[in-house]
Amino acid sequence: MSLLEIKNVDISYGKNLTVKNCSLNLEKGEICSIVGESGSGKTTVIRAVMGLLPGAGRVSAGDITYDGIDLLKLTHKEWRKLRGHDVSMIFQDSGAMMNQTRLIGDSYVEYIMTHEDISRKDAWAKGVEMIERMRLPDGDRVMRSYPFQLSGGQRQRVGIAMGMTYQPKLLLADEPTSALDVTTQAQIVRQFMELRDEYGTSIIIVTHNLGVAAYMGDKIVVMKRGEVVDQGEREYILHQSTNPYTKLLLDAVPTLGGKRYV
Amino acid sequence: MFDEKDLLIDARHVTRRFPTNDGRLLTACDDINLKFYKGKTLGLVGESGCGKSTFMRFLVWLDYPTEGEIFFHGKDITKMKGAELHENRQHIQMVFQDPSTSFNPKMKIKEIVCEPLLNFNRIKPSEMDAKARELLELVELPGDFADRFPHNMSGGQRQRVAIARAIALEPEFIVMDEATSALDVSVQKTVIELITRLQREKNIAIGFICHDLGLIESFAHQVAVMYLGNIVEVMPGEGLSDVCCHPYSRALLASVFDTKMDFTKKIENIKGEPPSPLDLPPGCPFSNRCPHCTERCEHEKPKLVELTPGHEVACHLFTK
Amino acid sequence: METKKNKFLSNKGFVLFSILALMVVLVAIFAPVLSGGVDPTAGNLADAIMAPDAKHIFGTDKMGRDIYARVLYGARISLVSTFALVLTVFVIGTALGVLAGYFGGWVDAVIMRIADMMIAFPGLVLAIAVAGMLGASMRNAIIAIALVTWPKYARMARSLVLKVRHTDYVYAAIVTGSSTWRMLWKYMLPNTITTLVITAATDIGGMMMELAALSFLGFGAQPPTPEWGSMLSEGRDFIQSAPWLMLYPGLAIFITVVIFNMLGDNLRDILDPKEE
Amino acid sequence: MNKNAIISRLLQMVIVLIGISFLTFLLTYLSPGDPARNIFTHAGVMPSSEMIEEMRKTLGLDKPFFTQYKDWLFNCLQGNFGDSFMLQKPVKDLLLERLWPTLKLTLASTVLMLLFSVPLGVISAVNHNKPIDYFVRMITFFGVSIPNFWLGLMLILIFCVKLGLLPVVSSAGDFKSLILPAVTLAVAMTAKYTRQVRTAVLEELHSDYVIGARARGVSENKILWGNVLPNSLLPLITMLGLSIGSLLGGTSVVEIIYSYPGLGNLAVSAIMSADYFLLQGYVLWVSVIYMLINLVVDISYNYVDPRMRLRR
Amino acid sequence: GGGDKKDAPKDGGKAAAKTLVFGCQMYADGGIDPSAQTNTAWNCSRFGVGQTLFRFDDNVKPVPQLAESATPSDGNKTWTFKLKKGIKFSNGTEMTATKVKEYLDWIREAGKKGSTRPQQFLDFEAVVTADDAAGTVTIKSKKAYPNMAASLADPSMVILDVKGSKDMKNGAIGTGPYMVKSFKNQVGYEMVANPHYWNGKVPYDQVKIMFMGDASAKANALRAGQIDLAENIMNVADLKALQGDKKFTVQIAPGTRCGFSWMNMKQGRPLANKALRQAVLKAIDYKTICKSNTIGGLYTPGPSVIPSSLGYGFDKLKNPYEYDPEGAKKILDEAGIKDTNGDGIRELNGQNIQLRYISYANRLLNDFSDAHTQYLKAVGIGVKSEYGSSDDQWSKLVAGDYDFNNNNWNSMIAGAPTVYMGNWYSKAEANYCGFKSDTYDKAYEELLTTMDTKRYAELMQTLQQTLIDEAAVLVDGYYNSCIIYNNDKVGSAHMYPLDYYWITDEIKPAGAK
Ligand SMILES: Nc1ncnc2c1ncn2[C@@H]1O[C@H](COP(=O)(O)OP(=O)(O)OP(=O)(O)O)[C@@H](O)[C@H]1O
Ligand SMILES: Nc1ncnc2c1ncn2[C@@H]1O[C@H](COP(=O)(O)OP(=O)(O)OP(=O)(O)O)[C@@H](O)[C@H]1O
Ligand SMILES: [Mg+2]
Ligand SMILES: [Mg+2]
Repeated sequence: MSLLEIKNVDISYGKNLTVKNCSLNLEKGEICSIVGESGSGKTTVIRAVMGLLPGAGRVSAGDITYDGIDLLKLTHKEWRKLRGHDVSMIFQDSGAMMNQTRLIGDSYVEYIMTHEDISRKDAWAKGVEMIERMRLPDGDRVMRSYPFQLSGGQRQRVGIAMGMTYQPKLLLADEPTSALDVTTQAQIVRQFMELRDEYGTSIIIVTHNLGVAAYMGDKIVVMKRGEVVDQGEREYILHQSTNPYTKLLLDAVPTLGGKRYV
Repeated sequence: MFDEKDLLIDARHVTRRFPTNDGRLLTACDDINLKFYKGKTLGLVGESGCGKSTFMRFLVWLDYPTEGEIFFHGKDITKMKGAELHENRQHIQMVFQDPSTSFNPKMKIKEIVCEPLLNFNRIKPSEMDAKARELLELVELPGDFADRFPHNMSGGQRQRVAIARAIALEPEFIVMDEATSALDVSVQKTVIELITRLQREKNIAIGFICHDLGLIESFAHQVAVMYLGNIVEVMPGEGLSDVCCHPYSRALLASVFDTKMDFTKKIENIKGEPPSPLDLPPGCPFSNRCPHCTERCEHEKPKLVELTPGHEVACHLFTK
Repeated sequence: METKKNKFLSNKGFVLFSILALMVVLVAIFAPVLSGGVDPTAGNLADAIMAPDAKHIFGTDKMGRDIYARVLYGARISLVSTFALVLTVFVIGTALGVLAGYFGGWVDAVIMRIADMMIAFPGLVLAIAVAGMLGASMRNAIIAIALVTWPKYARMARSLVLKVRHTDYVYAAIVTGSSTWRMLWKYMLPNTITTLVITAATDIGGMMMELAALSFLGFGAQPPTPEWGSMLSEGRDFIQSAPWLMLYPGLAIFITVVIFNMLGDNLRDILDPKEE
Repeated sequence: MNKNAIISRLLQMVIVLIGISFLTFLLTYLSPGDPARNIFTHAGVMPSSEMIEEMRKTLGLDKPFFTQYKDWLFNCLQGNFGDSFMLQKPVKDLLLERLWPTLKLTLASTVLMLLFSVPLGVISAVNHNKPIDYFVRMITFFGVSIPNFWLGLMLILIFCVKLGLLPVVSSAGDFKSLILPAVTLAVAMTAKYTRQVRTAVLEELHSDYVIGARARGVSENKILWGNVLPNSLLPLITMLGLSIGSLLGGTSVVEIIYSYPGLGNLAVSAIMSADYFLLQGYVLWVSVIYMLINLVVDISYNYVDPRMRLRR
Repeated sequence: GGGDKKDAPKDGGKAAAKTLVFGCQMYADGGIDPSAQTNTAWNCSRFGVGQTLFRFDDNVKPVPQLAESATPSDGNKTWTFKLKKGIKFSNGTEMTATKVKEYLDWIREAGKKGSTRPQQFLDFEAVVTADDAAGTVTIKSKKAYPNMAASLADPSMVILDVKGSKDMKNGAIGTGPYMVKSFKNQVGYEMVANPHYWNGKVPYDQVKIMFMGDASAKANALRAGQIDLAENIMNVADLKALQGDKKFTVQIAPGTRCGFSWMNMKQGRPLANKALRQAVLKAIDYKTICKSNTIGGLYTPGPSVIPSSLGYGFDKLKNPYEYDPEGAKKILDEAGIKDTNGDGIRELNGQNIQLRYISYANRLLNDFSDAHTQYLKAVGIGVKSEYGSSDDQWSKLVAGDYDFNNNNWNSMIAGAPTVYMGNWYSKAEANYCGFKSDTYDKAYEELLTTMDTKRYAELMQTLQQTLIDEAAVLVDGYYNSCIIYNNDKVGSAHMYPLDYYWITDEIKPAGAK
């Protein structure tokens, strides 16, 4: 049985059917990259997995099962246990997903203390440890900072640290590197890879960057206008797929030493 | 490498400092020298906040340098004012990064693309419809788009409109500030193709700001790498990955992911963060992150030196 | 355009309060008809302070004038003066705010310092000082309140302008050689209008009350002008013995203000989707 | 806010104050009344023209405008705001005497307002578009639409005259006499702030960090009380400063209705009797206090909100 | 409610301190220094602190108070006052002739700084000598005083212990029934009975004086029981309601004040036209106005500028201008003042009549003006009202910038109408309306010099009738002062025509004899 199974899922915002008949399987320890044009529903799909569709969004058909649990039938309480513990999510800008007026440490401690019955001091120490594990020097200083005091790369690493606190089985990442400089992006990508290698975490990563998707993903899913148009192993997608959209995309990726226009 | 006869814009010792609220100075551009040639593209790459936009904005009179001169046809454009400035605006246009924010949402496409022409009385308002169609067709858009509003169009289409607006006055030079980074790769490709085609047809010089070395390599004639307000390397666009040698340029190169790379290769990356532009290091701006940093680098700022024609680098590793 | 119309019509609250507001306007317009031709300023002291009856359904005031007619005519004064006031501050505030925001530098500094000054001025005191200088009248009350209210609009317009002042599309327009006048007219102004219209609409009620308050203090409309605030002030002495003198004009202000406040609020909901 | 910013704010304040003082002086100067004559008429005396002339001389009113202004401003800077014609006392003493009652009234109504508006606003926002939300919004509409001069009179009629619970005249300035004026002022403010709190809480509820917290499994209660509410109250601080300021200059109507011995009451009678020095002093004082309050509020806001405190 | 419960022990009995709570308007800043302002001098007398040698009775005649008698000699230039015996100030100091001289000398000196202008009542040059043994004070002046007892009855001439009063402003020491215990700015006074009072036992142990803003506040406070006694509720509706209420007694005294509108008769002004003035007077039903729900009870109607109650021959006056709108129209028609353009307004010299009516909010003046306007409109005379502050009204009066200018004046300055009648004397500065009549001027000049009371009365008669005949003044009516009390608390109180006396020893608690 796969860790995560998305079967024929339809997602709508109010009356608009945004994602149609989406299916996706993820094994333990596997990384899946989702690529596709802007607005094609990538974020929507992983938000649906998290049970956090914004506004009037809801899953209108299909099943999502995680580790044998039907996610669509969970109560609020069960969700709270799962979220942040078994399943974590990392956003495009992790800094923005934290209360700007509280210290990172406070948000972190609040988070740890919802999942674990430990003292504030221990929770703090745990936070420091996790942050330092993400190769941010001086975790205590980071904990004592406000989100906006850190650079984008640092914030993203704090986000990853938080996401990895309970070594989730499943990590959902929505464009975790799009807001970063190329050099920082490389650092973050590297860190993701290490997570999988160390903890065996399964990851779904949404990205615009086909290079990143290809580098990270064991599996690549291509979406277009709310539909999964192509998916498969990396090698298949890169070299064997006959899907015209996939081909169009791959063809458009500029490569070093590749085609020149002038 | 380029014919000096074709020299269009010559920026000399351009420096820009912004006073901050607490009375300190932020150096966004630090003694920059760059040359732009007719019909050629100069790609400017570098990390976010390194001063790329700040520099390009001087060329379109959206800002003025604190020091230095910028010659356009031999005249210093940083001193232009009033009518002279207005006249010269026709020759230098700009395409902005985000196609969704670079139009007045309340204006129709035809008003947008014809605005420059109307501003310089090149057409009468009655000729707007025809002219708009013509311009739209030039950027491979259906002429009917003239009556749409920008929000009814896709990102790629909007960026074409932006290009149409920029070339409407037939300028000699266009600044493109990350003109394609908000677009999907497939759309990006078509836009780049369009730009290069128009450049060839109209012999336009382009200053193109970009993050992506892979992309810039594919169409720039020369590439300048900027770091913390300094130009650290200038090199020809073609075969860039072979000649580039500044440690920062190499780091940029190593950060490029593409679909043809070796996926088993571990990513090499540089450590740390760039220093704050509020207090620049006395030596090489890259010294705190450079794997080859020596004591000299920490104290002495390297100057751009020419390695081969068209290839300059500012690094002590390459000065004897 | 089509969708916009629908947006207005599909908002039930807006439709309801538009109709009510229209009714208030109609009352003002047709006051002479609705009052049955009774002159609101004419009266006979012999009939002074009569409780409501068949002849004077709202009773009479201390000069023996018909309160019903006075309340109806009061709508005229209130509406006309409030609209004049709102329009004045809207135009002045927007114009100055746009200039300050667009030009920045010393233009901004001068305009905003003056605005600061007027804001720090106790509003009522200025109003009364103006009344003292120019004499107490509705027109001068309008001038006075306008003097202390325009900064609010100016600040708002300025901040809206600043929001777009540094956007790409404004820079793009400058780069394409647009004249300053065009920048202001085509880019800055349209960008402020919606928000300011909403503000003006929601301010109508409040300004109506401020004008009434000034009249209440005797610095606005002068008797025998039928103005609600001054009617209240006249009726104040009779609060115990002849409550109808205060009741009807009070209700008139209250109802009208509620209607315009509600209308403004609904308009905000429609024009400014952010809010809800 | 750092030292430089505060200093520049203070400098701006000085400029604005000079402007205000000039404007005030100009306005009163241009007023048609003649203070010299008023001194006599106020005391029920019909002065002869020689008496008026003499009085003008002693008051310095015969000097040119700018000299008068300069003298006055110079005196003000030394803490001498002149004497009130009407009350024949130094303006400074009069204002000092009235300042505290007005501040007390302002603070009392502000506290009342906060006591009601915060819970109401939160309830309304949390139950967005449910009946209770509509109900609260309805109430707030009535609140902002009742003219306070009418409300005040009605309250007097009910609580003082009919029920005899509270004093009709609040001149004693004790606790009992503070109740009705404070309530009258608080009603409209409460209504206004309830709406503000509601909007702010709604806005915060839609911000990204709420989604972030949910994604981390944090409970809704913690999100609301620990994060959303404190954040949504932040912008209220600035508003509060502005309101307190405008209350200081705007309590006149209520003070008059209740015969409350505050600044507003004093100001109106100063105007009625063309007591120019008193009026000028009042305007200057209120402006200074208003600006100081706003400065303090801004500084504290900058302090409370780390985004303001720590960003460049 | 009522009274001050905290101060009054509930056990009743003899030990209960009797307290009176009095609500009044705060004039000036509530001070009682007679040298400061007219109003503070009045306060001193009104609050029962200071008393004068003579005081005015119900007929506005000076009657002995602290003095027994006043004797003129030397052609009314020297006056000898004999003081009553055994009078003490509230601090126990005896009121000797020297003390009286001390005060009279002090007030003329100290009064120079204030606005009281004590020289109106006692010449600066007058020499005061005291004879303690005889208990007499003699005043020698270069000027003749028709009745110096009346002059010295002005509140500024209250006899205070100058040396004993440490704080003249709020703690002057006088001979009145009550003395100041404490003063609170804007709030009022706490007074206690004067233990050394000369005229019998002081009825109350304590008097609380509360300052209150407007008329309805006083009425409401009375009803709410916050106060026991109030002065002058200038609001007919409240007054009538209180009159109708068995719980309260309303005492109205015909006063010395006259409300009247100046008519501007200066050259070029419409009202220079006598026919127009006559029509104006005929068009206005002044009796109905004074009877109406709005004004009734607060003003007594009458055509003369001297209140009917003052005994200056009101009954003998003839008024040719009783209310007669048809008559008014006839006069206008005959004078050629007709409405030719059919807009309902008559024209004078080819121009629509648009008279400017200046008024201000004091003692119902605005209501009178409104009423006049209504009546004038009915006969085709256009009026435009301009209501502003008293200051505004006054400056327009002096500048002659008006057609009607409404005000309310005390006709009995120093107990006689001499000063007041000067308003129509053509050579007086105070003639603000441009009235000129030789008969009037002649009579007035004689009025100024005569010392004969009978002749004075005859002259007054002439002056009044002249004004009526010339249609020179539009009289509103005579303002009545009043005092209102709660019958449960107060047994008796008295209002005098001249409202110098509010708190007196005549105010007694309910049930007391
Ligand atoms: N809260 C919402 N309410 C209504 N529609 C929404 C909402 N969020 C997203 N949508 C719509 O759903 C579609 C899919 O959006 P989604 O954010 O999943 O796209 P995406 O693939 O993540 O795009 P991007 O690459 O730009 O992030 C879009 O058309 C978007 O307009
Ligand atoms: N008007 C300004 N006032 C103060 N600082 C400024 C201003 N404009 C730019 N800066 C600062 O100057 C530096 C360079 O900015 P610039 O926008 O040129 O960077 P960039 O290289 O274009 O970055 P990006 O790739 O993110 O667009 C930044 O640190 C920025 O914060
Ligand atoms: Mg997305
Ligand atoms: Mg940039």
